[in-house]
Amino acid sequence: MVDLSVNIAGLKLKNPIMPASGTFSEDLADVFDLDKLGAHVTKTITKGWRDGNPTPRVCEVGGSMLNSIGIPSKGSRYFLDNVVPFYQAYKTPLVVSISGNTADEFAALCSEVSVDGVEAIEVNISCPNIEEDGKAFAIRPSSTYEVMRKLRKATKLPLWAKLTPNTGETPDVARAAEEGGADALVVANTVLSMAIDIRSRRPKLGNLLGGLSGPSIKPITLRMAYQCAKATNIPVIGCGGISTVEDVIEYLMVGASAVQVGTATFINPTVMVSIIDDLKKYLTAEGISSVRDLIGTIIDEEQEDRVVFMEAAP
Amino acid sequence: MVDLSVNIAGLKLKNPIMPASGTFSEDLADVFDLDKLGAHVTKTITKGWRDGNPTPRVCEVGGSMLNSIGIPSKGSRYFLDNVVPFYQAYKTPLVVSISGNTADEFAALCSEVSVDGVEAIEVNISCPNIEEDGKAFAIRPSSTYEVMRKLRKATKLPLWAKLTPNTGETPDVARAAEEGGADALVVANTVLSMAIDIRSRRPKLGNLLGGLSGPSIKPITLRMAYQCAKATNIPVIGCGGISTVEDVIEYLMVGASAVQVGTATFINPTVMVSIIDDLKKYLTAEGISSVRDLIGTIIDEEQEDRVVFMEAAP
Amino acid sequence: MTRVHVMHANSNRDQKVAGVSELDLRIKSNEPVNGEYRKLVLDAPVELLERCHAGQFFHLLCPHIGGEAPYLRRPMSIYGFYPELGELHFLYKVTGEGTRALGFLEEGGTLNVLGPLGKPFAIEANWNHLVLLARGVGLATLAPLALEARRLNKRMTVICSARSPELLMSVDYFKDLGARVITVTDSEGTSATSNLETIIEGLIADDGVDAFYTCGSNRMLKLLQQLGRRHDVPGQIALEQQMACGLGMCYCCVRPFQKNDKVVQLRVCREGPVFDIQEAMTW
Amino acid sequence: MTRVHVMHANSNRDQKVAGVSELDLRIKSNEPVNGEYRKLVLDAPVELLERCHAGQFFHLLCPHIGGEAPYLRRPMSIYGFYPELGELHFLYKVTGEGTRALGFLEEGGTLNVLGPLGKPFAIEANWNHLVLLARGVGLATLAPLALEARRLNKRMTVICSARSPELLMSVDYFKDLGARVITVTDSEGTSATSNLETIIEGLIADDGVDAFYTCGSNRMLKLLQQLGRRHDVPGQIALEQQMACGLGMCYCCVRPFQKNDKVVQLRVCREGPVFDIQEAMTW
Ligand SMILES: Cc1cc2nc3c(=O)[nH]c(=O)nc-3n(C[C@H](O)[C@H](O)[C@H](O)COP(=O)(O)OP(=O)(O)OC[C@H]3O[C@@H](n4cnc5c(N)ncnc54)[C@H](O)[C@@H]3O)c2cc1C
Ligand SMILES: Cc1cc2nc3c(=O)[nH]c(=O)nc-3n(C[C@H](O)[C@H](O)[C@H](O)COP(=O)(O)OP(=O)(O)OC[C@H]3O[C@@H](n4cnc5c(N)ncnc54)[C@H](O)[C@@H]3O)c2cc1C
Ligand SMILES: Cc1cc2nc3c(=O)[nH]c(=O)nc-3n(C[C@H](O)[C@H](O)[C@H](O)COP(=O)(O)O)c2cc1C
Ligand SMILES: Cc1cc2nc3c(=O)[nH]c(=O)nc-3n(C[C@H](O)[C@H](O)[C@H](O)COP(=O)(O)O)c2cc1C
Ligand code: FES
Ligand code: FES
Repeated sequence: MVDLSVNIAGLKLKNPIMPASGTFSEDLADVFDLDKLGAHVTKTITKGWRDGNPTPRVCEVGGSMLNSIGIPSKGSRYFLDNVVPFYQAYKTPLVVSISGNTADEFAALCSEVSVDGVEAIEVNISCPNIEEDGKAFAIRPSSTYEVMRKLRKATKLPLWAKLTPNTGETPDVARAAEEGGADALVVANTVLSMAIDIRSRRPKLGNLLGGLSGPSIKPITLRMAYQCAKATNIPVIGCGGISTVEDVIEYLMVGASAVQVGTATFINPTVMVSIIDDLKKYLTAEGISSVRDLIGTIIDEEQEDRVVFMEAAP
Repeated sequence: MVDLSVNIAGLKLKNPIMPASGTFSEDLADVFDLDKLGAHVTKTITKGWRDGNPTPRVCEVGGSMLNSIGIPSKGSRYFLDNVVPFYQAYKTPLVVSISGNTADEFAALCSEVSVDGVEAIEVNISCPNIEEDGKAFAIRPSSTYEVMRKLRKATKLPLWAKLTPNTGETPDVARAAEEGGADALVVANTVLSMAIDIRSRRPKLGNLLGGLSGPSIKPITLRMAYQCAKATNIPVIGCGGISTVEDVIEYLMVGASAVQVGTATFINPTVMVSIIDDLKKYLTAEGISSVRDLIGTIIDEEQEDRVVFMEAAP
Repeated sequence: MTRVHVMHANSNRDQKVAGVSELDLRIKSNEPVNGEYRKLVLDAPVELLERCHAGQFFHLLCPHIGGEAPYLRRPMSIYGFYPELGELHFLYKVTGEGTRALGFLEEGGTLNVLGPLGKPFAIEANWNHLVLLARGVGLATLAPLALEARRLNKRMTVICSARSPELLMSVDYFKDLGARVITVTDSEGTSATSNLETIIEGLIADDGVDAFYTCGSNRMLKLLQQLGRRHDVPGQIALEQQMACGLGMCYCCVRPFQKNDKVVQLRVCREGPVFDIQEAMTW
Repeated sequence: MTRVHVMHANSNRDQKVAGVSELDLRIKSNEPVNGEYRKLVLDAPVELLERCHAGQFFHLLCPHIGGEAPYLRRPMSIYGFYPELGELHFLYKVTGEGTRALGFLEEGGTLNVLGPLGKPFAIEANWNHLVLLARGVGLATLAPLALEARRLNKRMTVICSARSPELLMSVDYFKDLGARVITVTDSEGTSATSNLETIIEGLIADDGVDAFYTCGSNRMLKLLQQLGRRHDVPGQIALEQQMACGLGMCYCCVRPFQKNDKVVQLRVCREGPVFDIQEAMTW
């Protein structure tokens, strides 16, 4: 029997496959047994009620999608009373994704959701910081460090920092998150994008701009996962464009310890279950006894140095 | 007859379709009459000889490609003696793309290529600045401003600044380029990316990392073109993932005054000619007399404000 | 009041037996119905068909063929489900990339479907005369409701609206189920709201009407809301919204509803696609 | 020395008549040759075929079928060009996404081709005995050279190498062109470099050899470089490298070459695919 378990900053997962925030909910229990997953990751919540963005909230773009769901949220109270109990029926660890408009609000929510039944907190620092210039915390190393310091003080639970691809400074941001107290990095969120309908001359999303997810972003987020694994000593959880076991293996080889599957679940709601099966088959066929033996096994000695100074393609 | 001509900072182009740097050369004259194009844009050159990156220099990734050509260059002397004269046989304006490792070297080359027969200089500020921390000039507003100031002093020709998508600060960088003296913005270069071969466990590119181009990046660079058109008063030249006339129309509607076609020419070497024909047909069918009447016609009043504070997808 | 057939696929959250299936079904036929619509018939397991209810939908993974490459799934109402025949039917209009791709499907091939999804129509035990008001592809959604009503021995009046008489569909289908069918068309000038109002006021006066059912159209929604309030007739509407997951996870398919003086955003895929007619908001 | 057939498609830069065509050609046949190789025959205009030369290649836009979605074009040597028949032939090995997609092409369909591209083989007027050394799909590249040599009335010896006798291809093709054919295989233990060296040394001793032609293999390149230097026999090699544009624009297809004591990077698509055997560098 091959061993699929991985360890993310002290939290043992029975396998490295989990859903990406916002592409998973209790509703998926209608389709398969959620205890098959390595972890459960909730949609990002905020402290109070939020409506989310105007519709249309999604559109297709050449084999991938844009979304501008916003973060509709019923607030932390509803969440603690209804969502956390739902997941307590499962053995799989629950990871709660949270966000806030200011570092203090963010930290307050972080401590509020540090309750029994929650095993780790994913902090979505890819959201705009309205105290500064509206740029997401994770765009700059300085704001990343500051928000992580406050979040670190607010909880004893493992903190997973979710980074954004909308930055030119990925390794610096990753290091800032580590120094600020992150126990793991989730790499990454969606890429800021746009599409318009040339007939109506209107943006295809009600919110004008949205986030690109799906196969198109895999080369970008894979590169980030690689950079983050090199830049820090904390586990990296790869996320972006994963839809097959081959994609997962790529992320593991570049240094991710686990992965999140997002948009692919919309296309094929049982894809995470198939990936877990396929991963077992792959390891068996390759004669590898533990999935951990794949992590960071990329052969890159010759080229590694070059990357240190490479932040933009030529 | 519909009017396809556009004006880019004083330079009149007979149509808004031109090649993207590095995806075009004299060799394409074997396939069609290069005088059909709105402008000729050369591969980026550097002052001295450069070998470029190790092979493999390209790979496919789900309907798009990665490249790490590097900037192989025969140097400015060869360029002035051989390449410029080749294009003088054409009536189409010649735009020379240049780059440098330091702002001073960059500026020196800028003045060296400001010769008869060159109508504009595209400055590829998406390349690493080795004096600072190796990050591309166009990642930060400050380094963008500084290099543009030096370049501005080095030439009287129109300066087109080519931006990178590998930044979280597109509108700020665009403004910095404008303030530094750019006459137009080319938006944008490739997105830093990676792919690995899971069988060999090696990166698919000899250089480990490379730039993503082709359809996958269109939603990203279209968003940037929109942001740049809103943020500045200089013309924007859209670039990224264009392969059909619909793509061109999207870029024009969000505010670009012209576009560059890159990777699509590799798939279909006559694509720019077809796009010019299709653009004529589209305008005729829509009863629009000039292509200029498409520029910036996106209907976005309701949503425009929101974007000011939106730098990362949630 | 006892409600029948409101067995929401998700009603029992603890059950380990999944309520929603993802399956490759064999294509039995895929024929044009008239210029704009096609009927798709799939071979489906009885076990799946027995979980289907009128008003629910499937989320279809449209194939990559004929140069089309739709990415997201496409929601499609159940047009008919026949456990006896092992058949699942859809009626669709070719509008864009996804439905064009459906159009290329050939007998013997397969289609991946996800469902049944969403909340079905409800028919209260004490409702006896049902009025169904449908236009265009809305018929697809109301057809299985008529079948259900017939099984429950309800009286039905179906008002079919179309641009022109040639485009009227399913009239015989409804007649065969014992419904009274009234047809109205734009080309004959009979489909205007004022005329519909007259017709329905007549039905209420003659017969009494216990419930209205409709789908999609803003104009009809407004009319039925007014008539419903005026005569205290309840009703249900099936609504559409763009969908990504179809399961309730992504919150892209929300629409605003009026609930106790508050406007709330509900998911068409989960809280719908069938909603109370008075709670739905015109647009 | 006069060179024939070195009419590089790009030799005349000023010409407004394009030297490279992009065309949709009709597929005449696409049949397996043996387990690993297929032959693709396209209907091509005479005008195009008359511009083809041995050693050149086409850049093929492989279709999106059978679940394959190759993005870049794929370079493929001209295996045969027959202006008399209006036919263009390719011999390909199914290795990955692009060639798998080619495998799905059916008679009557079309394939978009770009070409002819690259620098062809040259046969100097005073070369009389040519030795062609080919293995596997390398035959595809050398086959039209043999045809050319035959037209020029040259003597030829073709050494065909393969893993096993069943996988030897085109032996009859070369024999029909009047070539002496020597076959060597791994399974018979005759394909080792040492044996090849003995065979070629024999040819030189018996007959004299005026030029070597080969493709792709590092081992053969080394051997022919040594023999060439030892006996002052010139030679040419067709090389492969991954390509994006195929036209010379992107510089992705470079390889290192030894030119006057300097190592230079040359584009396989433009300065090649045929190079001087002594300038090519082993890898
Ligand atoms: C619950 C439900 C049931 C439906 N039942 C039927 C039916 O029985 N028969 C039928 O013909 N149509 C039905 N529709 C509409 C059908 O889903 C759309 O016509 C179809 O998705 C269009 O896809 P396309 O790729 O052909 O068009 P495109 O316009 O290219 O689609 C682009 C995107 O918009 C979405 N979209 C476009 N129109 C609609 C729409 N009206 N509703 C929701 N999403 C849309 C598509 O799903 C896709 O994501 C239903 C919609 C919903 C929500
Ligand atoms: C000038 C030239 C002539 C050729 N002639 C022939 C021929 O006549 N018959 C034949 O079977 N093959 C020939 N090849 C090799 C052929 O191009 C590759 O086998 C083919 O591109 C593989 O594509 P794929 O998608 O099937 O494989 P994949 O391995 O999936 O291809 C992935 C990528 O690598 C590239 N690639 C893979 N192998 C090669 C290779 N050997 N050379 C160049 N690029 C490669 C592909 O083009 C593609 O971009 C030639 C190559 C060159 C450069
Ligand atoms: C509809 C949708 C909603 C999302 N909502 C959230 C969210 O609430 N919080 C968050 O951190 N990421 C959110 N994401 C981003 C995903 O978690 C993930 O980072 C991204 O989609 C990339 O992965 P993918 O390519 O596998 O989808 C959302 C993505 C989608 C498509
Ligand atoms: C092979 C290749 C080489 C490139 N070389 C350069 C270059 O030298 N200078 C530059 O500014 N951009 C270069 N680019 C980027 C393109 O000019 C363009 O910005 C990018 O490819 C996005 O456009 P596309 O999606 O249409 O290809 C190159 C792109 C490719 C694919
Ligand atoms: S479509 Fe995802 S919640 Fe309704
Ligand atoms: S393939 Fe582009 S230069 Fe050779």
